[in-house]
Amino acid sequence: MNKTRRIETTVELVRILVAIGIAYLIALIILYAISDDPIFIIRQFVLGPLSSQRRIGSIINLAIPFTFTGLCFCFMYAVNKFNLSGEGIFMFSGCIVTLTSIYLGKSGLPPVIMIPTLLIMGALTGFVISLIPAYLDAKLNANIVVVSLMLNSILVFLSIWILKYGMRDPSIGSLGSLPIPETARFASIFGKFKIQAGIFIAIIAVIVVAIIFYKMVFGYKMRVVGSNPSFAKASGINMLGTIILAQLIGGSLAGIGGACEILGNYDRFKWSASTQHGFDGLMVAVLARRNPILVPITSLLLAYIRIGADVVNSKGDIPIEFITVIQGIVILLVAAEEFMGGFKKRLIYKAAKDDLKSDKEIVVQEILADDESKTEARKESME
Amino acid sequence: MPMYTLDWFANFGFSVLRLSTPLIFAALAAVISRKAGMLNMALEGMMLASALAGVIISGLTGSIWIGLIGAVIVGVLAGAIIGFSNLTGKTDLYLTCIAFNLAATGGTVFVMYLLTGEKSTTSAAIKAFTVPSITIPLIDKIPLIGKMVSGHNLLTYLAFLSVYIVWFFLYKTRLGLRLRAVGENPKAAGSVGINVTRIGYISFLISGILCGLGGAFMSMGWVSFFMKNMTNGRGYIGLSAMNIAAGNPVGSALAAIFFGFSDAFATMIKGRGGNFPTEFIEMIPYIATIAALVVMNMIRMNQKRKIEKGLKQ
Amino acid sequence: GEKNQPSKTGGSSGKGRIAYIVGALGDKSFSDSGEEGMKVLRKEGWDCKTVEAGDETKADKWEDTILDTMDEGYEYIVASSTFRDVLLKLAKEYPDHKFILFDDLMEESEIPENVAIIFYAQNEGSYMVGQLAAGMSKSKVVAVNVGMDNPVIADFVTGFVEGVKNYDPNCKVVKATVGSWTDPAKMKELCLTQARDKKADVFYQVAGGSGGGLFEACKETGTWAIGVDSDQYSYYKESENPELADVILTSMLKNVGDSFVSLFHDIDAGKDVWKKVNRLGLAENSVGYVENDFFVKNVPEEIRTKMKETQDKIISGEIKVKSYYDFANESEYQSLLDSVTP
Amino acid sequence: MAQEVLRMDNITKIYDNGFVANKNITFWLNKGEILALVGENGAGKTTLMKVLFGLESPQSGSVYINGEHVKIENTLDAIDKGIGMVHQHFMLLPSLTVAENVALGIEPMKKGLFDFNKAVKMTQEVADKYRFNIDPLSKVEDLSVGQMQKVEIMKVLIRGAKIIIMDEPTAVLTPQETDELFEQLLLLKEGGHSIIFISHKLEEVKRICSRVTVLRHGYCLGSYELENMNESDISRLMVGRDVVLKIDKEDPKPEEVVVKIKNLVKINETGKKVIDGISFDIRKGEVVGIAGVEGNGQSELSDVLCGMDTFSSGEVKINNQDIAGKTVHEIRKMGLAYIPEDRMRHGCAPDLSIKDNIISDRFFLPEYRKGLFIKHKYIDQLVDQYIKDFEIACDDKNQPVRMLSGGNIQKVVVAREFTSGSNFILANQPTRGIDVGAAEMIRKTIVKKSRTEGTATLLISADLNEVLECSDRLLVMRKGKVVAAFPKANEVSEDELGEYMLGIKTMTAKEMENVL
Ligand SMILES: Nc1ncnc2c1ncn2[C@@H]1O[C@H](COP(=O)(O)OP(=O)(O)OP(=O)(O)O)[C@@H](O)[C@H]1O
Ligand SMILES: Nc1ncnc2c1ncn2[C@@H]1O[C@H](COP(=O)(O)OP(=O)(O)OP(=O)(O)O)[C@@H](O)[C@H]1O
Ligand SMILES: [Mg+2]
Ligand SMILES: [Mg+2]
Repeated sequence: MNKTRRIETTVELVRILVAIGIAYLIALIILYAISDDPIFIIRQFVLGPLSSQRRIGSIINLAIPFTFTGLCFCFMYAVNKFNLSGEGIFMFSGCIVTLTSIYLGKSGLPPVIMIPTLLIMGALTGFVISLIPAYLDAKLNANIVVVSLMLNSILVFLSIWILKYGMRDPSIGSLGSLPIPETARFASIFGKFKIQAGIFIAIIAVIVVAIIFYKMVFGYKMRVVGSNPSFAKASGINMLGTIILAQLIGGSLAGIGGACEILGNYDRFKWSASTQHGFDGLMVAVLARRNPILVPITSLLLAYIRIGADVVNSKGDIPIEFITVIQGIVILLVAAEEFMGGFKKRLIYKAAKDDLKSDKEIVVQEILADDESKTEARKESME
Repeated sequence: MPMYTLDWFANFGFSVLRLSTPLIFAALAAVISRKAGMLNMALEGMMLASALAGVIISGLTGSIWIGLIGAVIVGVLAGAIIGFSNLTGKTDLYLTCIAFNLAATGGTVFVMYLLTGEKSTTSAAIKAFTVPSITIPLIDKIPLIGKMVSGHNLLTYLAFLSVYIVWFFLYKTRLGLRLRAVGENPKAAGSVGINVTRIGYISFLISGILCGLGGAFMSMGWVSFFMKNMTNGRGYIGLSAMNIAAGNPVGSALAAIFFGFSDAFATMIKGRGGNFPTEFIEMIPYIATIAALVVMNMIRMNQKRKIEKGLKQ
Repeated sequence: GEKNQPSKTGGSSGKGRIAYIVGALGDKSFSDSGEEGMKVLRKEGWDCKTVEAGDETKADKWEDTILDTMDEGYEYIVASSTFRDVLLKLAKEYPDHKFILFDDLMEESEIPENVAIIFYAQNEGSYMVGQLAAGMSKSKVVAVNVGMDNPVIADFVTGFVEGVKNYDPNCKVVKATVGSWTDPAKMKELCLTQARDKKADVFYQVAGGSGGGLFEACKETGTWAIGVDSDQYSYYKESENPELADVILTSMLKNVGDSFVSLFHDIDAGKDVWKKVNRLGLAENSVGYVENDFFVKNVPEEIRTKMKETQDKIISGEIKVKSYYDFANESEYQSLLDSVTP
Repeated sequence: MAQEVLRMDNITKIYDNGFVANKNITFWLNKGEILALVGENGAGKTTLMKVLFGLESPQSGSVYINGEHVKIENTLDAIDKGIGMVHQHFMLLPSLTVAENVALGIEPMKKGLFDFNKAVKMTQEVADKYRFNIDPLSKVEDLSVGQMQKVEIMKVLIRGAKIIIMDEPTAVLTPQETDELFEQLLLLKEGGHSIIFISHKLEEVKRICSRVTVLRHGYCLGSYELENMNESDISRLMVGRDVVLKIDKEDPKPEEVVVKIKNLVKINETGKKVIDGISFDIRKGEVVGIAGVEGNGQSELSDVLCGMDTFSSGEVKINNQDIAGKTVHEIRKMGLAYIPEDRMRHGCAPDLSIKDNIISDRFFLPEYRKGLFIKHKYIDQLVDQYIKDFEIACDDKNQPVRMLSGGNIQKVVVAREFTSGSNFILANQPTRGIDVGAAEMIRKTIVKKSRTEGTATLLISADLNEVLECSDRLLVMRKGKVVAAFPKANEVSEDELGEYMLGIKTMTAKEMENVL
């Protein structure tokens, strides 16, 4: 069966490359119809994101929030709960963290205390928020998709309300909070790459999550509960506890993600709409096959496509919206399991058949002969 | 208070029915998918695509009806794309739907830009056509009810008719039976010669028809132009309505109307002016939905507990 | 190998290179109005480029986007108050570049050397249409419906309410927020509700894309509408749907594009615009209202005269229109709204 | 010379994961015969039949019907060619009525709509013809398993199949029901239908089949006339060695009470009393068997005892501790081990590895973990040992359980529950659908554990052979009550048991007094 696995991995890699290639080809064909210089646009889309240190830095910075929400959805998926509150939590945590930082900023706390406090605050926000759908689902059987979708809308309005009445900066023309104090902001590191220091937190998060998933007792429980809840119950595993806790950890991660995004990339809180990071995270988690270790990689892939879109938008005559269509095609092709599935199967069949070449008649006789000896042996041992 | 006259109630009811219309279409589209065993999160994108298509096609052809048909056809096409990706390409359904929504949000703007050079609305660039409103003779004479029920957009009546049609389709026709069979146990349905993939496609296509009508109502009934992102989450609300009623078509429509009611209520409070934070008014429909869900389930569970304890027959 | 498409940029031989940074075009409001200004400048030989940087939820990428354009050699960066923080930060880091921050307000002492600020007195323009609304209303209830609440919008509302109150202290104002810039259906429902419950009969929209719903509601209920930012009457009159224009009495104008043109003319002429707030109001003709045939035909003489008088008084300084930025806190704004709620 | 209606020539089926389930199998069926297809779990029987029925496409090989080469690409083709299949696992839609289930795929139509009344009539006709006592209007979810099986058979009959595949149709039937079914099969055979009959119960094979085809490890070992073969000949061909079908066991020496059940009542969601005042004890070192037609409260009893479900009134004590309101975890700690009825639902997590499945009830114990972390090394050794001890056929301990055959999955469950150190084993249908070899091993282990370790065992089974062989005391359940109790199971006859199960006879409380 190792052979099969090897074929599968190889085909998988080839498949992703071909998928991206095809998506770009489609883009190119459409571009021929609408652009004066399609080749240039495609080149910008493909190579643009890698063309300067700053852009590479942008990709990484963009991948950081995706990683957090992606990890969040790995937990939701692990216990089979389609809890979408990660979307709302990301924004709301950004709001709460900003509010806290403004208050703490007055007290002049040093960054070493300030930043951990704020991260904990973000995690706590996610924890508390995700408790709502998790609890209502577990205890009252209230459909988790409905509750979390509704909750996301509520959180958007709640954030705006807090922004408007709790921390608005009256001295600026647009709607924005008071500035986040310097002591709370993440440094920008690696010189020209300008990567926000949140990257370390993201890396730690991935490692911790991987340990939880594959080394810890809780990860085991999640696996059993997610894979077959009835079996988990019959084995005496605390289902409710595991399901709720997994969602709370997921929610906390989304919360930390929101905190890192705000503290790493913003001067003040100014979101007045849902940021879509949650849904992006969902895509990242699905593309990563729900495996936390692959989440950073798929996050980078998505971020790369997004930055490519920005580059094209600023360089050429193609509106940014075109890229969302191409992005959809890339994602769907990469995720399509049947894409090149026939090819994969043929390889597997061929490998299996090669193993099967030996003549049937001989094999059957061997089996029967083997039986004889076994029966003999048994008789002897009985005597 | 003199404000709350019979007339006022009639008007309020009218408003509820209008607000519910796109939600009912979305909820029914979700019902069809759910009965075929799928959670269709792409309603939002499907409605948006149809809303734009209706405006463009009616503008190009100069006919409301061709535009309406165009909206439905684009809805069906959207369903076909999702079906192709999910059923033929074996892509995760959630991923397909979210990617489709993203692509539809951007894609509609892109198409609008290519055709009109506008990036936010067609209200100036494309001649507007609206599906007519209809006065129901006789019924419009009844006090209260008449004013509430008569004079709606044709599509509003179609929404209510669709509840019946969807129910009839699911429970009375052969295709409906097969669709439910596939949704409940695809293996079992496959074992008696039903083509499971084809039924899956059909469910997406019907979903597409309903979303097409819902989208058309947004851009050719409620208002008379397309605006980027004009569905504003109504697809997700339809999905929630379906979930609340666990896929029952009538229940889902009722849940959609309940949401429409909360929305009308919120609009009424907003329309009063003053300084009560709008944010909290905006939350009303969403909180009401969660509350309704919680109360309903509490009653349900209580009853179950009572029966099991032997307190009730 | 950088390359720019002619539709967005002009020849590079001209006077200077301007990058205009917007969230997204197509708002039929100040982003588009600014783009009109850029078109004029382009014709005059400036190298103008417009970049769509995305809304607030994508603010983490704004800085990179602007830096990209600066790398391409654009020396003037024009952006709205939304981009204030990034602009001020870059102004400090890149003293050789010039930054124009419009639709914003700041203490002059705090403005860096290489930054010019353009402020529009939208309250003054709104004050004028407030007068009109109060004059035209039969029911003595008028409505102002906004897309979302933010300080600039609140300044519109403040001016409008003040204008109504000044014209007729008994006239009431219902103010409501749609909650989205792109939900015309909800706006329409809101207006219909206001017409039904509050008998409002003149509607002022400051709601971007949602505004279209207001015009439709007015058409349906036979009430008047007032547009915003650009001349929406002629916009619709010349469009495919001219009948929609027939409810738009006038529009409150906020000539962002014109202000860019005149600012760059000033820069070209060597005038000092830097390190100060270039305040543009009724007097500078940067805000105001449209007086076209339709307006003249439908607005009684008496109201028009009164409006002219008010305009003169504002320009002369006799009337000082209250601004949202004058309020010490949110509750002062709230009590203003309360005082006119029916 | 018999006329050949079906021939499958050189069939090779490779699954997408590279597993070769059928290797060059050649197989034929004569007109009007009942052919047995036997083999161990995972031998490839079901796969071969799925190929025939169009559910799986083979990589090579061809199918001939009445000598004519045919292509079967999907189930519709198969049905068109007159092939019908009763599947090993139910292919039913629980929320629909019997009539709808039976008519699905061949729905009668009237004016373009589904004609429900006609479907009911059609169903009733078939039911009458074959004397199945089933109401076409009742919902499938309300039926007993035996009745469900009859619905499955009706589905095949109504389509007028000439070649009927029956994949373990008797696994869930009572002896009486099996007898009825066999009568019908013989009728069908007389009527010119040809039947492929898959079963692990060799006496059934012997009873109604005339020929047997044996599969092993995906190979066909050949076809044999049954006339001159006995059961152990068949089982030797299947497993490659002799299988002991009788269990020798010493008399039990019951000691103190381990499980005490008193006046247990359970009312379900619909308000029905599914357990109606049951009382009995299970003592250390004995096996108590419960026989009964399925759906008479056995499943509910087992659910209540293991804490999967609550009960309405009464008392259950395990090792003197009350289980009321306790979680499964707490009850397991009191000394319960549990082999569930439906192994795929409650017995394992199919997508997880053998290792993960084996530690599911004990991972929290100190010897399996170090703080919050799992002791992988220690567990690996242990699981390897279990795989050896319980003869689980697999690649290695990390193979997902779903890739094992049914019998081996059951061995994984048994390995876990028998090594949990509990003194009360609740075994619900422990050998359902399992080949003779594996069943032998499981039954022997149950008896052995009670004798050597003094385990108290409650054995619930629909397989009368099994309860009679393994139990010491034997109870019969009907309609939620204990209707008969025998102090010595091996002194009861199958027919007598059947009469109690079907309600023809009932014991009084007095008669049972000393046995409970
Ligand atoms: N879908 C599948 N994918 C991969 N392997 C499979 C699949 N289905 C079955 N198998 C493999 O094929 C082998 C044969 O399965 P099959 O169902 O034919 O066995 P069987 O003879 O019917 O056994 P049983 O008596 O348990 O029903 C199994 O051991 C299993 O490992
Ligand atoms: N997708 C799959 N991949 C690998 N093995 C599979 C797959 N599907 C089924 N199998 C295995 O193939 C075997 C045959 O499957 P099938 O559905 O015919 O019944 P079964 O589970 O074997 O029945 P029983 O447990 O009664 O013997 C099973 O052992 C099952 O575990
Ligand atoms: Mg089988
Ligand atoms: Mg099996």
